[in-house]
Amino acid sequence: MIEVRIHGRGGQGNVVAAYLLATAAINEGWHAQAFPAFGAERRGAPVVAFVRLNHTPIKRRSQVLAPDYLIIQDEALMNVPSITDGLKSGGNILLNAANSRDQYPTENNVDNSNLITLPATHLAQQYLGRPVPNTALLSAFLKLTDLLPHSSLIQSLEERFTGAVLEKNIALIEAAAETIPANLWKQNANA
Amino acid sequence: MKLTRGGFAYPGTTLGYKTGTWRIQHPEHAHWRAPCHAACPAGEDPQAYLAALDEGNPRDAWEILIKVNPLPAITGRVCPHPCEAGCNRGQYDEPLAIHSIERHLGDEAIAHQWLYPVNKPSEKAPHVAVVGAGPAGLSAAYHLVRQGIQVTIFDEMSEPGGTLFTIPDYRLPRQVVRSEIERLLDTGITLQSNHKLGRNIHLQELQQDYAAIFLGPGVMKSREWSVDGVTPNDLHEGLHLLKRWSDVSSVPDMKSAAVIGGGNTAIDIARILKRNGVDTHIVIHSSLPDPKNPSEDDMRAIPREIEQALEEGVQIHDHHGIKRLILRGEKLTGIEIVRMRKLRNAAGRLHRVAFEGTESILHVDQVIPAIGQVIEATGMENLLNGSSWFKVNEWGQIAGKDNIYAGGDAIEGNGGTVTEAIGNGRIAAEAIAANLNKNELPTFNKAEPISFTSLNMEYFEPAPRVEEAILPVEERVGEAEIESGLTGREAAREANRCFACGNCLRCDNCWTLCPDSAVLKTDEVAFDGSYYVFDYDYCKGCGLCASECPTGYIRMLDE
Amino acid sequence: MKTNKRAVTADMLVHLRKNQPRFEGIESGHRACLGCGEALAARLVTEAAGPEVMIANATGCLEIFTTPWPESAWRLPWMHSLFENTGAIAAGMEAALKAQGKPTKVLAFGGDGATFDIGFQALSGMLERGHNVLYVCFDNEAYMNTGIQRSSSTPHAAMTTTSPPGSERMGKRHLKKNILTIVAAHQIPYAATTSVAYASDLRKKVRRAMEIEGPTFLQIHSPCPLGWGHDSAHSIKVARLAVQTGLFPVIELERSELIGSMPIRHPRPVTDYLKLQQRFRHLFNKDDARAVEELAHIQALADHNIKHYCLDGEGMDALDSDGADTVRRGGMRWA
Amino acid sequence: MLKALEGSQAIAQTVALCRPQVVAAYPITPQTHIVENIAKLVADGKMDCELVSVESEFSAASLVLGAASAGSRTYTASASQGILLMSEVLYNIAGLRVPMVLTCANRAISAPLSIWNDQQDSMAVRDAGWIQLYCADNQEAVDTTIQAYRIAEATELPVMVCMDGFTLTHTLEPIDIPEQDMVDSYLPPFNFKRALDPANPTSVGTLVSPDFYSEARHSHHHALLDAADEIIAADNDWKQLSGRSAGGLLSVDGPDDARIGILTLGSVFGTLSEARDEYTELPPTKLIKLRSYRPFPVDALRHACAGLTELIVLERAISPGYGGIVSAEVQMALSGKPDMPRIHSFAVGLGGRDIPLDIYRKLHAAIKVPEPRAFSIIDVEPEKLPVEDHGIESANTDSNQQRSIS
Repeated sequence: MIEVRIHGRGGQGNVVAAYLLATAAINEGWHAQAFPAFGAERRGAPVVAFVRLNHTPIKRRSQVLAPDYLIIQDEALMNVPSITDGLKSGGNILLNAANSRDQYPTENNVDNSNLITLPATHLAQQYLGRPVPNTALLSAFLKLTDLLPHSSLIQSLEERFTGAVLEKNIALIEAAAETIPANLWKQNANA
Repeated sequence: MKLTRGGFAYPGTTLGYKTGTWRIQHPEHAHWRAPCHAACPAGEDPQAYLAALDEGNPRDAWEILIKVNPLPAITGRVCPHPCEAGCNRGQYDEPLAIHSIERHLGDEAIAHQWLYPVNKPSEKAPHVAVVGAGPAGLSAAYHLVRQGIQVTIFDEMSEPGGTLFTIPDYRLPRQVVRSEIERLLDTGITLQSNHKLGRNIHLQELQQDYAAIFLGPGVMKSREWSVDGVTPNDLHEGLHLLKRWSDVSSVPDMKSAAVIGGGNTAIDIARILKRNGVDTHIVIHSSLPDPKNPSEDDMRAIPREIEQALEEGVQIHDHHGIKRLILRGEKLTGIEIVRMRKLRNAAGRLHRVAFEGTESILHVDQVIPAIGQVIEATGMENLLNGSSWFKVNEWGQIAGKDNIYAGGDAIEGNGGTVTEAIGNGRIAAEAIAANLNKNELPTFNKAEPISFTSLNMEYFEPAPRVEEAILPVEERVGEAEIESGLTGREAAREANRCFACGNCLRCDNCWTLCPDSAVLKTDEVAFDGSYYVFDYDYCKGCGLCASECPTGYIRMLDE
Repeated sequence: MKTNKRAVTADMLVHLRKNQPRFEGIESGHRACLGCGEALAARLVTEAAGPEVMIANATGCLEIFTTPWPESAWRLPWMHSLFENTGAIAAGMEAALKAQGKPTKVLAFGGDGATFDIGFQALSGMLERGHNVLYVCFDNEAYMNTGIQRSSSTPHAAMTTTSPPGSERMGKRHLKKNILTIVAAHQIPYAATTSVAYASDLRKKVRRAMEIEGPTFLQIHSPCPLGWGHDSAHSIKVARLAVQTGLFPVIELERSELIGSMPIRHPRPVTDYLKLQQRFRHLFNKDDARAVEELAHIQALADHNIKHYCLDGEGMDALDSDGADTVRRGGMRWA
Repeated sequence: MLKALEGSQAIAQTVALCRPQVVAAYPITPQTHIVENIAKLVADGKMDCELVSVESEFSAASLVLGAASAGSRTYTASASQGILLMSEVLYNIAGLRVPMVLTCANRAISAPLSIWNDQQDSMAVRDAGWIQLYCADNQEAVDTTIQAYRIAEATELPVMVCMDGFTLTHTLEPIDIPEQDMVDSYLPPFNFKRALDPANPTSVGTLVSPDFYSEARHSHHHALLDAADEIIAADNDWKQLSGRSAGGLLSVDGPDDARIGILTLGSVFGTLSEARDEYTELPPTKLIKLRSYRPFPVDALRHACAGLTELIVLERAISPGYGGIVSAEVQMALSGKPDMPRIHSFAVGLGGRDIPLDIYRKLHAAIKVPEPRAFSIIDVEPEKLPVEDHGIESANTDSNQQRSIS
């Protein structure tokens, strides 16, 4: 079972990101589960959502305490001390950050071995006109892990969005995928 | 019993629970006499015929009326209508114009030739003699016929009507009198005109030939009059003048006259004289009536007649009496009058007091006494025993005479109105019939009429009384009738003003306002003149219906 | 006088009752007190509304006295749920009938407690959502079912068991809530007051409301002999005086605008109304300055109503406070 | 076909399949998504009903009561404070024997305010006279919702479908939404025999005197007991059609020879089930999933407990001053049974406290005592207790330490 924890702020589409990922998986015949760490938070507050992906039915309802992956939608959240709590040894972090994956660890004095950055907000502004980084990050996540085909994300987007929003998001995820190396985390996925 | 699922209930099932058991008092329909009914000397129940008229049935109204009074076109014109004085509506806005409606119904009957619903008596029926074809005699004859009794009227005059023909045309057209009397006689009454008691016929004969006798001779003899024993030699007394006017439509030559008296005869004479260019005065001890403040000292004439006389220029010197006749030789040149007042003495009785120093002279060349009449006793001396009137019991039976009854002006205590005479005639007829048929004598409803305070005025609206059109003074010449009567529409509108005191107005108030639906509306089952029945199974006795009955027709009684 | 008390047979009565020339929504045998204004008002409403209705009835006297299982006084589909949810029950009925395509009109019945107080929210919701419901408030100005406690409809200075007069109090300290204006502020098509003393006005307003598609509201002043302390025979008289003094304005509002009122022909002094009722008896102690002041206050309230709602009559009017209850022979006026 | 659906979304679609004519909606977390989704279906013309957005839960319940009484199939949903606010109406609906379905998105009760999941809300209206069915996952919630209409309308009792708030309502997972034809063939059109009708004007909601109130209660109680058969039948019939059972009155999962049982209501079942797979070193354990809490399936429970020596009753609510609510009933249900297991009563996951797999291990540890301890909240953290109230929480902590502080 693969467990993902998505961190973000209210309004960044954190739960939607989790739902999109799980939907993509289910559409590919996986068993999946996505749910928010339910809160009363308002727009801007830190929020968390969880995704479980498995090839057999998932029965547990507990929160993801030891994720395989973290997707962090806001660079500033890295300052929250507990943000990486429970990340499995060998687990990876996908971070929405303006700096490149090379620059970020240096400037922020963190280990870069398991961290990939994506300027998702920048890309979202460019393609959507709005700072909603979630789909770009999902696209990058799939590219990195090769868990699910890129088309599955498009399909799950199609189930949720229509018209210009859908088209712009598809363009965004295409662009996001291009900036990310393929299959970098694939071994973890198969672990 | 089985519970229903969820405890639902079927419709209207509270009917199984008799809330009437809660009751400590219950409502009843209580027919009370309306004050108009109680006040009518003829015994009419005006609210009853007003109700029929209000419902749009004038003929029904007339038939209700003529059950009591066969001559409504006459009484509607000449009655002083005590009914209106009693009318509770007078305490709200203005009394009903009952006399106008009575007249209207009478006129309608004449115009449409409605007949009394009366069958001619069988020839085997008992036969009663009636003496006098005036209002009392005619009424007695009519009511006897209604009871199936044969009647022969003996009258000294050539034409029936008696005193009715002493009333001037402008008040009571002769044609009206003739129409009603003709219709009355047509019920099968035998009339023997020109039969004067004591001359053509005798009491003993009548006693032999008839099962009973009713005497309605009237009072056709003027009272003696003088001032300290003095009378002018050319004195005309009132009744005589009226008869002359009735017969030949003329009055003796005179320039000015003082009529003495305050009754209808005095007013009639004064107005006739006025119509003939005579400067006319009335001198009377009593007071001019004040409709707002009626008193026992008021002139006895009908107020509206007094009012019309004043309009026509008759001068009325009320609270005055004659102190002295001023004669030049035996010819009158004037009268000295003095201001008087009826005052109560220490014993509480009224007596007249003349106020010294209030004397004045009235220059008139005639003085006409109209102070009342008395019975002409010829042929009835044995019954009168020297009295001026017959002494009768409440059924009109002359004391000590089983089969002899009397009514009208000739009986003691009579008010001297046509209406009262009609009432006397009816009561006597009913008593005669009861005796002849060996039935119980009729009883009298002496209950107090329903008072104004027993009514609920919230349910009525002020509405102006309908007044008959009155000829302008300048057109009041000759015999032209002064009051024109009501149109059908006016009469109906007026009838609608009736409170129906003490009777069911069928207004639905009780039916509408009963919180327990314990008043049921019905045409078929109700009685006592109501249109509703109480369902005592459910009536809780709250009294709302009685409180809100507009006419006082419902009262609460303890269980 | 002869009594007709037992002159009519039981069979005749049964037949008669079945053939009354009006629709009787509430049958006899209910357990209302003697002279109950609410029982009368409710019957008049059902009479005018006719049989094609469904009723939601709040907890209260009306509910209790009409439906002691296994009996019911109602001849209409009727439901009592709770005290405070009548607006919502009625709204649900209406939604269901709408969904089923049925033309049945929904009526909601509540007392003043159920309407002014505890059920106010559900009423407001029903009005705001535009349900096609005629809500009728039988206003007897206190919680009568529980034994006369003050409600927000209880008039100023009235005595109830929870607003008793005493050395520190002169009955209810607060004013009667102006529910009609509040209700009308929902911009509903029709909101009116009427009084059980004016049955034809009441029925006319019910018929008017029945014709309107949308929420309508009728507040019916309904005296409670027990709670107000007046003779059971005087329920109508007392109700009429409430109108004639100006203390209970009879008005009509459409979309919150005053569009009609019953003018008062001859305004009566409020004491005429108050003195008939035990709930105001503490105001008639002439030695008590507070009583004198409260009477003046109540008169001022009446005067204010007359001015505020333009109740001053201009002469005689067939529909004014004196004319509106006029009767005629044959009962046509009540039709 | 399995679709990725959020629980609330699945419930909304399922409700639409049941063709309610009147739906009352009022927002309360975590139920809100259900009525939002219904509103969207209505707005998009995919659901034909009178959707009434009321002004309170009290009115929501009242409105569906009015509508059902007037002959319409209805639906509403609520949670937590909303359930408590409508509690008076819930009793009323049941007492009037009006069939309807309500979803309770289970949530804790204030105070302190908590928007998160436990089952205190539905437990608080345990005695309202409703059928209560608890769902372990969203598929069960879907299937139970459909069955609930059939059960309600067959028994003339209202049914509360309880699904854990957030844990199920906000969780997206693969769910099969049945075809409309299948639901139509399973669920006949609403035909409420006692519906109000001008042509047959009955009076509903009467005053019942002491002479008959006991009978009303008795019949209501027995109607609920008798409803067990319909609950089983409805589930069996649905299984025939869909191939899925939603769990009957209760279901048992685990080896027949297990001596330890854990009884749960709702979604914690799945977590324990996976934990059991994970902690293989622990003794064989039966998991008893109590679906029908009302009616309480005494016989089925006694049967399910055959062979057990230890029964853990794990609940998501508490009766303060007593402890376990369900456990008390289980105790009574099993009393007199010759081989009655020891009963251990715990609450867990109150107010949204996460229930990790580890709880399974803790439970096994907690029952290794000479005598079953009194009820405790198993995941309470004593060090967090307020100073003033420290002495209260003694069952789950070292008593000596407690004393020394107090």
